[in-house]
Amino acid sequence: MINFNDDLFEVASKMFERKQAAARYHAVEPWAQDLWDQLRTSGFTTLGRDATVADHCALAKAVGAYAVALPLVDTGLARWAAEHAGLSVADEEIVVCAGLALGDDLVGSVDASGGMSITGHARRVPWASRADVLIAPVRIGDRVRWARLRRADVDFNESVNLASEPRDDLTITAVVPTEVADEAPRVKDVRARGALLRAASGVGAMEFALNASLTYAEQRTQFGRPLSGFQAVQHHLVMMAEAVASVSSAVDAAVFSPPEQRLMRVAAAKVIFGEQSAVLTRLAHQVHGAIGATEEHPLHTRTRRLWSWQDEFGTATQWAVELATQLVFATSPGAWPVLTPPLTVLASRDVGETVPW
Amino acid sequence: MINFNDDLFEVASKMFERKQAAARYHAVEPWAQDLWDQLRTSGFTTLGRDATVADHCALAKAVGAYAVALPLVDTGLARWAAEHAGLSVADEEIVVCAGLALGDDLVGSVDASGGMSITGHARRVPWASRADVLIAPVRIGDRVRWARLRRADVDFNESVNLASEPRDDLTITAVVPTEVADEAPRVKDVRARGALLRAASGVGAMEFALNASLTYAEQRTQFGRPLSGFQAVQHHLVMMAEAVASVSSAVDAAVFSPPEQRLMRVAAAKVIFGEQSAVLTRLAHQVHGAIGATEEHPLHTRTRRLWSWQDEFGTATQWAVELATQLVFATSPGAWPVLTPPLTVLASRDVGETVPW
Amino acid sequence: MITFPSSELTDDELALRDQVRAFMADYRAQGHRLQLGINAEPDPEFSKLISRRGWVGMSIPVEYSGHGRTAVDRFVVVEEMLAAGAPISAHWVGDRQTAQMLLRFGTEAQKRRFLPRIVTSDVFFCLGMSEPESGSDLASVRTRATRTDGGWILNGQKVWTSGAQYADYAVTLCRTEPLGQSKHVGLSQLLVDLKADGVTVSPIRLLNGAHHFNEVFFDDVFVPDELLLGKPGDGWHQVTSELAHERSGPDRFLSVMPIVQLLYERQRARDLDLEMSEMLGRLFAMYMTFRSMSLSIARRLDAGELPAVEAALVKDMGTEFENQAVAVLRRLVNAEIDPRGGEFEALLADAVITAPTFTLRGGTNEVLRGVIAKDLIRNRRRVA
Amino acid sequence: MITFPSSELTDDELALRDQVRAFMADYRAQGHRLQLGINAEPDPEFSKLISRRGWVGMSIPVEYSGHGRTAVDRFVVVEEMLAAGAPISAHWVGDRQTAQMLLRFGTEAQKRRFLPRIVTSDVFFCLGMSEPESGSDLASVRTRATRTDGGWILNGQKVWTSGAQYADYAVTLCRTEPLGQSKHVGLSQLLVDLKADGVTVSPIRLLNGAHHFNEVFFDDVFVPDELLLGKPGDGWHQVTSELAHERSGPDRFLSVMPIVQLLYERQRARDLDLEMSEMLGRLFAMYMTFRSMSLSIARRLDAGELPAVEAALVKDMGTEFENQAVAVLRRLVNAEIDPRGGEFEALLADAVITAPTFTLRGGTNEVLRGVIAKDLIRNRRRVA
Repeated sequence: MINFNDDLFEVASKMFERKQAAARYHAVEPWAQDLWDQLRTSGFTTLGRDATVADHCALAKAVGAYAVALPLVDTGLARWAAEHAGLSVADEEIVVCAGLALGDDLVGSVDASGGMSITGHARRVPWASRADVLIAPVRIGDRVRWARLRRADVDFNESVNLASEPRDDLTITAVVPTEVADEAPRVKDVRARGALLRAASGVGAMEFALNASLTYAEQRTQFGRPLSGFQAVQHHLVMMAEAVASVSSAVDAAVFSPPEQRLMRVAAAKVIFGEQSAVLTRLAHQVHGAIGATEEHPLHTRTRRLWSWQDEFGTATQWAVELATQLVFATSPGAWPVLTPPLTVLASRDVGETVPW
Repeated sequence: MINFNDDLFEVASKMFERKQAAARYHAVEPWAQDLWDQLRTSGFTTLGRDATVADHCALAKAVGAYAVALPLVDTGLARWAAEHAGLSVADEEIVVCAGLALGDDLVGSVDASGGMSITGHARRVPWASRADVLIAPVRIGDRVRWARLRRADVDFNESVNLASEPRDDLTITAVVPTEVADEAPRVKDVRARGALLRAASGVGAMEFALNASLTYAEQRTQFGRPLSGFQAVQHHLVMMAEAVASVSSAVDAAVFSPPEQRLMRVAAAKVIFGEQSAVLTRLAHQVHGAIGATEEHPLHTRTRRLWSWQDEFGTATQWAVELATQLVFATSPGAWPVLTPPLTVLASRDVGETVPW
Repeated sequence: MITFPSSELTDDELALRDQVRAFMADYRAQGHRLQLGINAEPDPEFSKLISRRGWVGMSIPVEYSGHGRTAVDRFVVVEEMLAAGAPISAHWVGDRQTAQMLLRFGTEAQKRRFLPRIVTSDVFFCLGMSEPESGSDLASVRTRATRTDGGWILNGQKVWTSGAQYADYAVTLCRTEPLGQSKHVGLSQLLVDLKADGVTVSPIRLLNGAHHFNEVFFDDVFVPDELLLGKPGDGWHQVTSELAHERSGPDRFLSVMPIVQLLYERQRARDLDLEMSEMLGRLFAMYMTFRSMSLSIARRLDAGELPAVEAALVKDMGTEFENQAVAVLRRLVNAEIDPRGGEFEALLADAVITAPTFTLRGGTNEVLRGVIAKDLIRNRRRVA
Repeated sequence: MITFPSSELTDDELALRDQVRAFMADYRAQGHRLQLGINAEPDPEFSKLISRRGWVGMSIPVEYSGHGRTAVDRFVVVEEMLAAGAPISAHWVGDRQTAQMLLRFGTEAQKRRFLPRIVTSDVFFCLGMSEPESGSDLASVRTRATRTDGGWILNGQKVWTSGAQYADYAVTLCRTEPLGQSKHVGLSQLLVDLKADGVTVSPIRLLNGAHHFNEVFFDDVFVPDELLLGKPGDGWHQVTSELAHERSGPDRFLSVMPIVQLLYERQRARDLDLEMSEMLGRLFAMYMTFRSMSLSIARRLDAGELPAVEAALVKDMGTEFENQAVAVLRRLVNAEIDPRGGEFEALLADAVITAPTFTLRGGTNEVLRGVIAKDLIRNRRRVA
């Protein structure tokens, strides 16, 4: 629907499509080392601050469209953050962000000789067990800094999300970071960008589910006519198209947002994604009937991701609360002016991104 | 659907139907003195503790089915309460309960000579401006007692609900009650009974709306076939039938409840009524199209009542909270055992009715 | 594919918005009560007032005394007006639809005669589309015009004609040729002078007592040739090609924004509890998104496209959302609503009662979904 | 009219409930994990265990070694089992449907042969209804049996046959006469021994990896005459007349009750915040109401009625509710769900993934609504 960066989306999609065809998979899973190597050669694994948020979202969308079980999106997020923070990451390293979940707490302490060590825990870190390097926000006194850790130094409790993508709990005990930098970008900005990337991946997965449903409804006959001839099925398809259109539009609006509206638009996109993808997944399965709920059918490779991505980097509820917190304040000129702000309304409030988008 | 007391429902319905036919009304409104007189002759205006809750609900259902704009339900509730409290109400008097709304506060004080006077306010009292007598719970020290007041002694701010039924705000200033009695029945039980009666009226109004929609869908053609031939319309009708069936069943379960489950079943009935009547009203109007939203069409005489009755004697949200408060407690054996309690589970808790149902 | 490429307002558009916003703040400060979208009471004086500001007939070219501005400029004005609860219904039909229709299909004489007066709010239009038995099936109209010397003789009946009680002309869809194989052939639109002999307007009151709609009866009404819109037989094409203008606007999702505004004003100085935050946040997210989608359509109109399916999608989804928004507001209020209470309660009461009409006006949502589904399936077939 | 007269459990029924409840409390205390409704892993041992308690084949008459109890007694047992997350799927089909079908349509020999073994969980059944191209349109089956000496030769293929991997017999709907004008004519049901030559069972894994369903292939399978259910050609009547048994049960609204139970256990000692109270209260109200409606149907079954439309209504509404309940639970959890987390999280994860199947099993909800609508309209016509 909206590709943020059409060219990049197309190039990535072609690579994923070839892989799927070769592997006779409906989705690119499980771990495909050959594809990862190919992505590295093409520069997709090292997208960082040199790429725009539109580029990152285009790639994320392709990952969702093809259900690519590789940490392409999360390593992109971490590289972007690390490069802005000034932490070094080698081209061949897989790096992910830890410590972005609510409740995570990593504390750094400095010993007498000036050496730093980090202790704490981080929950549900995406792809941590597959990473070479982790970067994480660490509390040192009343400041937050970004630290770079070797994955090998960290204890894991491996788990997964509803789509079996790695989401690992970390226990960090007196680990010496390989590098430390100031908090730039802010943790909230990295989390917001993560939320947006999940929604962008969601658009890809939702489009797949809509197209698969349209195809199925056309091909499958029941009571002597194609499913797409039934008004109830047509209405299901329309509600799915509405879901795709609204999430796609909300993500697009966030990607191309003026700086002072970025955080509110990301919040809105994640809320809309959460609500509308829930509608879409339900209807996609309803249209497909029992066949769509089987392991062999590709539908679940997208719907299971959608069910998890809805909640990752903050649930729709959490982002709705965040959005209201941003937009309701005592000195506000009113509801409509904060929803459609002239520059002056939000500029004074701490709602903008401070680093390049 | 379920009439609680079929005979009483039928008799009342016939009277309402004749009146509607004579007046060429689609609903019995505005105030119809002749009908009131006839109802009095038949004993319907003096239904009190002699009648069961099933009788009261049957009458309430008929009132809803025919959109009867007379205080039959509310005077029945007040008579039942007054008779249990031992307050006297003459046969010809119209009596209603005041002071049942959340936040209402009426305070009685006793002067040196032992005379009592009452001061305070009561919001949205049904039909107060049409009543001769009010009965109300009054706070005297740390006790609550029922007082009987002359309507003429009370100041009014007349208002209405969404169906233009009188719902008046009262200001009471040093009014001497004509009679005072102990708090029996408890205020919470009277409010619960009021809630149940609204839901019972709701069943009548919902059945009307369903039947009107079925008839319209059969008679009205569009794109060359009856509306009832469209799958989308059929699904609307089914959801409406589901709404009617569930509310009807929930009210019935409350009416015929074992004593210790009454309050929880009333709560459930009011919750289900609130949720399902919202579904039904929306679909009834959708099926009827523009014609159903005109003043001339009878549909709104029921849907506007339903929109108000949902909230009267407590909203669905308030009753949901009340239900959870009844059923979630530290010593509880679990969710299922409180939803389907053996006698022992609830008997120890203050959830039962203390007066005859 | 159904697409909604996003865009931002330009600095000029933002400046226009600031002007309208300031104007409406002023207007409200004078004590005018907020109203609900196109359900507002018509107020010809208000229409004239904003005409003088240049905010009616904005996209009419300068050669017809218009302002030669864009569909987006109009979008900016309209969304500000609706969000601020302005009474825009008097000029609504002429501004939104009739002007576009005259521009695309009208004769030069018709453009010169009517467009300047639309711009000044000196002429108001209403639409004679639906008929007692036609409903959303517009093509089944029975009102017919037969040829006579120098014009047409019109007979028939229209319903749901909003504003006929004060409008000057009704754009009337009628059959000008006998019904043949296709009911879409042989239809035309006449601009019928509502003061002409043989026209009777009879009010239809809504369930809240409001008078928006009318029945209009035509009894041997003479309509001169110069009031036939475009060519005879073009009626169906004219009607359907304007749907993108009719359906995509902010009026399809902003009707209850004034109530949100009032709630917001009550809340902004308080601590928000979690439930209130969550519900407001969800509403905000929807408003932001519908606004993006609707703006996207306005941009495409300016690019010469007619994204009718996208417009239908916004209307279906937006009006369903308006109903949900009313439900959310009720849940937040969580008490009986007093229709004679303060401005907030009175507006909410009106919204509860009129919300069912949101999904019926301008084609029921069931019909819209049929349009969208057909497009989805057709496009799928093209790809496959 | 679609009616659900309410009723209460009698003292005897309450006593039965207490027994089952105590049994299940004990069972859980032994460390068995809760499971989700009829999606539970089949556990023949559990089936045998409760058979010994007299809780399988309850309504089978004593003359066939059953317990001669009522549909309500069975309802009481089943709802306790489901609410407690018991693994009831092994005996489920035989207990719910096949026993009823044998009683109503079976030959005396069939009753004597199968009913006692259903009661002891020594024979398990599955249903061969759907076919690859038939879906909810059961009557369009292509599996056919042709007459042979002393029986039938069966060829064809079934899908969505749950439990075929451990069941002994598949009750198989097939065509025994050539397709004529009505596709409902000429169908029969065969009790096919799944160990017979020519039968192949092949698993269909669900999206969560679970193995409930199978494809079953029949390749010249010989089915002796004594395993034809009732009379040839009665298949359609047999299938449709059992729908009230199939559709109304507590399995249609209690699937996620074990998760509510676990949430409740976490909450009961805490102060409930308002949002949690409201959402729990709404869930409770729905559970109470569905339970009343389902019990009402069981009473009517005991009275000899077959309230098929009421059953369809409960199934449609109940399974939609189950989906909403999952959404509410997710909203209350308000965090990522760890499928390898504790019992609560693991069950919730499973519910999220399998919820879409709730509205598909046993006839999609779209099909059920068609059935209900037809009845509503027919009854309306009768009254009018």
